[in-house]
Amino acid sequence: MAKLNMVQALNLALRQEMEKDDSVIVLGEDVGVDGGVFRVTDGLIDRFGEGRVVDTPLAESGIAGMSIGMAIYGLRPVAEIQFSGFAYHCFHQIESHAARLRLRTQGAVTVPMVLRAPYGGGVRALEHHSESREAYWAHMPGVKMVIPSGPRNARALMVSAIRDPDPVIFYEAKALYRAFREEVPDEEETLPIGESQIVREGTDLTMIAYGAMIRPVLEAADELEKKKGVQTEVIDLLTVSPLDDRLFTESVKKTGRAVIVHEAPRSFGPGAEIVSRLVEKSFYHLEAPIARVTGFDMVIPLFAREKAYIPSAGRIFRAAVQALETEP
Amino acid sequence: MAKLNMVQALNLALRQEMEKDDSVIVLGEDVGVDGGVFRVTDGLIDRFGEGRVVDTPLAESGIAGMSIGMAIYGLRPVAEIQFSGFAYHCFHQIESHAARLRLRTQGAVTVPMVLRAPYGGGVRALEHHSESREAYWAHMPGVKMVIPSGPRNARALMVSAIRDPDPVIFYEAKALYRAFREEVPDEEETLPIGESQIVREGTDLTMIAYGAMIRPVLEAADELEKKKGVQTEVIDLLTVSPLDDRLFTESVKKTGRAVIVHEAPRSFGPGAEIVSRLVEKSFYHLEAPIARVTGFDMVIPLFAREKAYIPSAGRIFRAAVQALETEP
Amino acid sequence: MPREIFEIPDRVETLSILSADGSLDEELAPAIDDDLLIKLYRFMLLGRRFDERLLNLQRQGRIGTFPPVSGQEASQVGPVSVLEEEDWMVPSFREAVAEMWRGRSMESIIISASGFSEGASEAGEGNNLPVSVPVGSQMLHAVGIGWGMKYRERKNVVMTFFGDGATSEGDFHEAMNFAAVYRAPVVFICQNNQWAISIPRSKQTRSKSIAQKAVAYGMPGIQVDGNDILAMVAASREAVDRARNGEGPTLIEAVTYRMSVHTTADDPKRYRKDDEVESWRAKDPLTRFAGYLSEKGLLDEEKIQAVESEIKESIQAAVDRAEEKMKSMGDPMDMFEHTYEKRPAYLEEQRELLARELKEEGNHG
Amino acid sequence: MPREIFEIPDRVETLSILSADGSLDEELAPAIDDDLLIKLYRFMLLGRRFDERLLNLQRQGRIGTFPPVSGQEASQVGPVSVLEEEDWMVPSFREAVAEMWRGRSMESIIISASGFSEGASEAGEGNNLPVSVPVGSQMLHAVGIGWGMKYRERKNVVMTFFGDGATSEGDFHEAMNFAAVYRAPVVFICQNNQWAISIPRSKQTRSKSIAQKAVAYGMPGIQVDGNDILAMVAASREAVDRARNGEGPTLIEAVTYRMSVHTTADDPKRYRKDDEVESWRAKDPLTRFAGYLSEKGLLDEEKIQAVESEIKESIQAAVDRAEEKMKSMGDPMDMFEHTYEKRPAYLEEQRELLARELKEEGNHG
Ligand SMILES: Cc1ncc(C[n+]2csc(CCOP(=O)(O)OP(=O)(O)O)c2C)c(N)n1
Ligand SMILES: Cc1ncc(C[n+]2csc(CCOP(=O)(O)OP(=O)(O)O)c2C)c(N)n1
Ligand SMILES: [Mg+2]
Ligand SMILES: [Mg+2]
Repeated sequence: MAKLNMVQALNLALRQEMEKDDSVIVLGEDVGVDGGVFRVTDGLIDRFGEGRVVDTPLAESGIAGMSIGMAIYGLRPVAEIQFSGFAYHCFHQIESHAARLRLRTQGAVTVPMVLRAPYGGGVRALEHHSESREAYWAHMPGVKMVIPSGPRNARALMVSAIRDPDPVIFYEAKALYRAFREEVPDEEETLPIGESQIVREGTDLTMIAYGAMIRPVLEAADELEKKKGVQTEVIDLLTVSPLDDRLFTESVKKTGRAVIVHEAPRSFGPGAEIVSRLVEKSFYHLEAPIARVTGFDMVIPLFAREKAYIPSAGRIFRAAVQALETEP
Repeated sequence: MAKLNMVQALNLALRQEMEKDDSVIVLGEDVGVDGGVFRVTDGLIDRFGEGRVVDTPLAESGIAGMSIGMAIYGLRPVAEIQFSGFAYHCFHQIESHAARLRLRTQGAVTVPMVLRAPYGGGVRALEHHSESREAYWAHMPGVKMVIPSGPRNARALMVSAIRDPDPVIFYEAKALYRAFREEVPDEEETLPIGESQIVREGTDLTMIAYGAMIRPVLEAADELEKKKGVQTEVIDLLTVSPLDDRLFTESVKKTGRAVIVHEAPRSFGPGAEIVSRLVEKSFYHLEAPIARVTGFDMVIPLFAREKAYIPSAGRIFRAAVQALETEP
Repeated sequence: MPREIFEIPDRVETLSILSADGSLDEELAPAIDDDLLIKLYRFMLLGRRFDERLLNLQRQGRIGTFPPVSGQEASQVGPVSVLEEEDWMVPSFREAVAEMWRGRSMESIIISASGFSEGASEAGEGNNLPVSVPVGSQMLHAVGIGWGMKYRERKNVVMTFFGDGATSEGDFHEAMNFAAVYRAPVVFICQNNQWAISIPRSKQTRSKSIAQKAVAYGMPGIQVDGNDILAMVAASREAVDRARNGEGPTLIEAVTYRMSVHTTADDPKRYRKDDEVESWRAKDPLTRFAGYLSEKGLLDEEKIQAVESEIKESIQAAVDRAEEKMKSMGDPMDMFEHTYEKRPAYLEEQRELLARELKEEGNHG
Repeated sequence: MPREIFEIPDRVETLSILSADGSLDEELAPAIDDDLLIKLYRFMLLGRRFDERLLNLQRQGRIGTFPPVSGQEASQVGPVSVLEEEDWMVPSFREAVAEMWRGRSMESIIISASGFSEGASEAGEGNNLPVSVPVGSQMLHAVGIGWGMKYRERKNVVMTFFGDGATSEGDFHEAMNFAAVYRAPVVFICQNNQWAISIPRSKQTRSKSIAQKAVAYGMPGIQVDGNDILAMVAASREAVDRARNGEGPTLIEAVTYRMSVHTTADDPKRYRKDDEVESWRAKDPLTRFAGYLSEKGLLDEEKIQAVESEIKESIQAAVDRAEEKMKSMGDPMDMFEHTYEKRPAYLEEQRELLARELKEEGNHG
C-alpha cells in the first residue's frame, strides 16, 4: 500500500498487468523512452523493453488501426493518444472497426483494446490540449467510455479496461494527474466497467458527475451541508457509457432533485442523456427541473479564461441552491 | 415551378447558387463526370466545367481540409462526402479547424463551407452506408448541423447553407432522395438556418423530429387523429444544431406531452438534448414522461433487419398512445 | 552534396512473365506444379462465373448490391495462392475469389449480399478478416497483425488487399509507414484496376506508378502485370518469402482492370468508353492463362467443359444452400446480440421494447 | 518489361551551398543584395534572441508553454524571404520567426503564449494563417488556398511548414497528393529537425530521406542543408518560381536541428545525448552565416553589436507593450464571441448565466 497520485496509480496498473500477461502491449507517441508526456508510462520500457513498450510514428489513426490489428491477433494493446484533442484523427478507425468487428463477425472477431487519452482543462495548456468531448464516444455503440476520478479508481478501472473483452476509451483528467494522492493497494484491484458508485450519501439532492468534476462537486456538497444543512448524494459515474442509470435514477426517486455536472459543452453533451434517463425512470419523483452545470457551448477558451469556463464548486453550489429553492 | 424530388431540388439549389456566385465550388468523390453516386450533382460539370465541379482523389480528410483552405481563400466550397459513414475520416479537420478558425482568430479567418453527406437507412445498402450519427456534429460548437425533410426545404436550406458564414454539415436522408416530389419554385427560396417549423398544428401532444422521420411522424399523427381523435402538433427541427428550442418548448407548454423521434441510436443521441431543453424550459407543464422513439443503441443492422431498427409510424403511434394514456 | 541527385536505395521494378499475346519468359516463370496450376485456373474461372451468377441474382432482386471481381481474378488468386493456412489475409471489399481460396464459402457471400449479418460469421475463421467497406482502413489492421506475429516470433505473414483509389487515403500512408518502421511481415497488394468508381487512375494520383509509392517508406515496390497469373505468383512468393525471413514489407502493384461495374449500383457508361473496356478484354487474365495451360497440355476443350460444369454445379448448390439457410434467418431480435460481449441493462430494456413492438405489429398488422 | 528497374521520372536532389566549415559553392550561390543579406541575418538573430527571452519569461511564470525555434532560423527565414506579400504562408506551430518576417508582431506571440486568444487576431492578416497545433493538419489548407489561386488565375503561391514528425500523419499524404493532382502552387517546407518530441527521425520513417517522399506523388523533392541560409533561399526560390509558373508543388526537406527543448514542458535529457546537441552546435546556421557576411565585409563586431542591441530593445519594447495590453485583457465574457457569426439563443442564455455567476462570485469571493 502506497500513497500514489493518479499518474503513479495508472503506471502501477500498466506495470502489473504487463507483468501478469505478456499479451499486454503499450504503444503511442513518446510512451517509450520519454515515458509519455505526462509520465504515465514512465519506466515501462526499462522493465519490459521496446518490444512491448512501443514508440510509434506520429499518426493517431496508425496507432488506433495497428492496435485493432494487434487485438484481433490476440494481444491486449493499450494505446495512448497524447491528448484527447487528437483522438479525432482516429475516430473513423474506432467507429468503423473497433466498435463494430464483434457485431460484423457475429462475435468471431473481437477487439479488446484500450485507447487512453488525457482530457480536460486546468493545466494552462495550448489550444487542443484541454478538450472534454467524451460525448462523441459515449454515443458510439460498441465502445465503452470510462473516466476515473482519482488514483485508486483509476488504477482499478485501468486493470478492468485492459481485461475487458470490448474496446474501451479511457479518458484521464489532466487536472487530476498530480492533484492528490490516495492509498492504492499493491494487490490487484479491479472495478466493474459499466457501474457507477455513490461516493457521498444524502437525502435532499442528487449530484451526478465523473472525472475531474467529482472534486468540485464534493466541495459544493460539503458547503451545502455546512451552510444550508442540505444532505447531498453524489454519484460518480466512472463509466460514461454503457451508462449505468440504476443508482442515479434510484437516488433521485429519493431526493427529487438532481444536478448534473460536466466540463464538456452542454448541448448534446453527456448530461443530456442523464436528464433523459431521469425523465424516463424517475419522472414522478422530480420536484424541480434537473440542472446541468457544464462547460459552455464553445471550444474551451485558452488558459487565461478557462477558469471561468470550467464548472467551479461555487457554480455547482449555486445551481444546487436554486434546484432546492424551487417549489415542487 | 416544377415538381421535383429531393435529388433534383438539391441539384437546382447548387446550380442556381453556382450561377449566381462564381465562388461556389462543388467537390468530392465522383461528383463530376459521374454526377455523384446519388446524382445530386448531375450535369453540373457540363454546365460549369471541371474547374468548378471537382472530382477528388479518394480521401475524405483531403476533401474537408482542402475545402477549409478554399473557404479561407474566399471561396464557398460545397464538399460531398459520399456517405455520412465516411465522414468520420475528416472529423478532425472539421473539429480542429472548420469549427474553430473563427474563434481562433477572433473573427479574422472564417470557414464558410458546406459538407454534404447522405445519411440514414432504408435503401438496402451495404454496411457503413446507412448511418445516422448527426449527434457527433451537433455536439461540436462552431459547426451547424442541418437536415432537411423534403425537396422544397432541402433546396431552400441548401441555398442558405451555401451563403452561411459558418461551416454547415448538411445531411441528406437517402430514404427521401426519390421518395416523393414537391412543387419547388424556380425563384430563389431560402430558409433560415437555426429555426424549426411547425408542420402540423395540434393541442394534445407534441412530436419533434427531422429528416426522414418527419414522414412516419406525420403518418402516426394522422392515425392518432383518425383513431383517437388526438390533435398532434409536429415540429420539424430542420436544423439540429444550433438547436432552436423556442417552438418545441412553447408547444409542450400547451400540450404537456412530447414524443421525440430520430433514427440515430438513442443513448447520448439528439433526442436527449431535446428532452433536456424541455425539462429546463417546460418542466411545470409536463404531464407525462417525454418519450424517445429512436434507433436502438447499436450499429444499424444490415438491410435484412433494418426495418425493425428504424422507427416506424406504428412504433411512433404506440409511443404516443402511451404518452397520452399516462395520467399526470 | 553541393547539388546532386539523391540516391534512393529502395528499388522499384516491373514484372511480366506471360504476356497478353501469350509469349512466355521462361527464365522468370515460377515453378508451379501441375495440380496447383489447375487449381489456380479453377479458382479464376470460379471467380468469373460466380460474378456472373451474382449479377444475375442481383438483377432479379434476390440479393443486394455487390462488387464484381471480373478482370481481377489473377491479381487476387495469384497472391493468396502463395500463403500458408496459418498466414493471415486482410481483404478490402472486392476480393470474393481470394476469400473463397482462403476457405470462405460461396453461400456466406450470398448471405452477406442479401443483407444478413450471418454471412460474415465465417470471416474471422481461418485467419481471414471479413470484408472491410471503408476504403483503405483495413491495411492498418494487417500491420497490427504483422506486428503481433513478430512479437510472438511466428514465421507467418499477413497479406492485405486494396485498390488504386485506396492509396489516396491517409490510412494507406500510415499503414505503409508503420509496416516499414516495424519491419512487419506484411505484403501489400494494390489491385490497380484503373478506376475508383468513376475516377480514373490518372486523376487519383500524379505518380507514374503506384509501385513507386513504396519509395516514400523505404520499402521495395514492384509493378506487376496483374492479369498475368504467373507474374503475380512470382512477385507474391518473393514478397512473402522476404516477409517470412524478417526482411519486412513489400508493396506489389497489380496492374489490372475492373471489367464490370463498380458495384451493381453503378453505371460505368457515364464515365468510361467501351473502347477502353474492349482493349482490356484482349488482356483477359483467364483466356491468357487458359492458353498457357493448353500449350502445356494441361487443358483442352473437354477439361475446360468439365471444370465449367463442376463450377456451375457448385455455384448452384451454394445458391440453394444459401436460400435454404436464409429461410430461417432474419429474426430482428438477433440484432441485440454482439454489440458488447455482455448486454448492458438499457440494451436489455430496448430488446424487450422491440419484442413488445413486434408483438404489437403482429397484432395490428 | 519482363523484369526491369522502373524508371521514376521525378527527380530527388540534395543541395548545400555554404557548408558548416564556411566553404562556399560560388556557382550555386543565389544572388541576394546586401540589404536583404543583412535583413536575413537580423531576423535569424531575432529568432534566436526572442527564444531566449521567451524561455526566460516562461521560467518566471510570466507566459505559458511555447515551442522554441533555435537552430531552425535558416530553414524558416530562408523560405519566407522569397515570398511576395500577396503570397500566403501556412505555418505549423514552431515558426515564430517566419511569422515575424511575414509581419506578425512579437507582442502578439507573447500574448498568445500567455493564454489570451487576442494574440492570434493578427494572424489571418496579410495572407498568413495562424499557428496550427494538430500536427500535419494545416498542409491541406495550403492546398485549398493554392487551388483557389489557380481558380482565380492569380500568380501567387502558398508556402506551408511542418516537421519531420508531421510526415507520418495521413493528412501529409493527402495534402501532397491533392497538391500534385491539381498542380496547385504549393511549396511544402519540411523542417526535419531530427526529432518529434522524443522520437528521432530514424524511428519516424524508414525512408533514407524525407525528400524522397515526393516520389510517391509525382512531385520534385529536394533535400537541403537547412542550416545553410543560402541553400534554403536558392531551393525556395526555385520552388516558388516553379509554383508561380504553373508547374505545381515541390517538397523541400530542410535538414536542421531543434537545438532546444520541444516545448517548455519537455525535458530532452530523457531521450537525447548532449553529444548530439553539441555536434549540431558546430553547424549552427547563425554563426555560419555571420562568418559568411564578415568575409563579405558586410558584418563586423561593431555592426553585430548594433544589431544585437537594436533587437534587444525591440524585444523589450514588445514585452512591455504585451504586458501593457494584457492588463485590459481577459474578461471572461469575451469567450461568448466568435463561435458563430451570430450568437444562437441558447448561447445568449449561457452568456447571461456567466454574467450572473461572475457577479455572484464577486459578491461571495
Ligand atoms: C472511406 C471511404 N470513402 C468512400 C467510400 C465509397 N467507395 C466505395 S468503393 C470506392 C472506390 C474504391 O476504389 P478502389 O480503391 O480503386 O477500389 P476498387 O473499387 O477499384 O476495387 C468508393 C469511393 C468508401 N467505401 N470508403
Ligand atoms: C495530431 C497531433 N498529434 C500529437 C500532437 C502532440 N505533438 C505536438 S508537437 C509533436 C511532435 C511534432 O514533431 P515534428 O512534426 O517533427 O515537429 P517539431 O516539433 O519537431 O517542430 C507532437 C507529437 C499534436 N500536436 N498533434
Ligand atoms: Mg480501383
Ligand atoms: Mg521535428
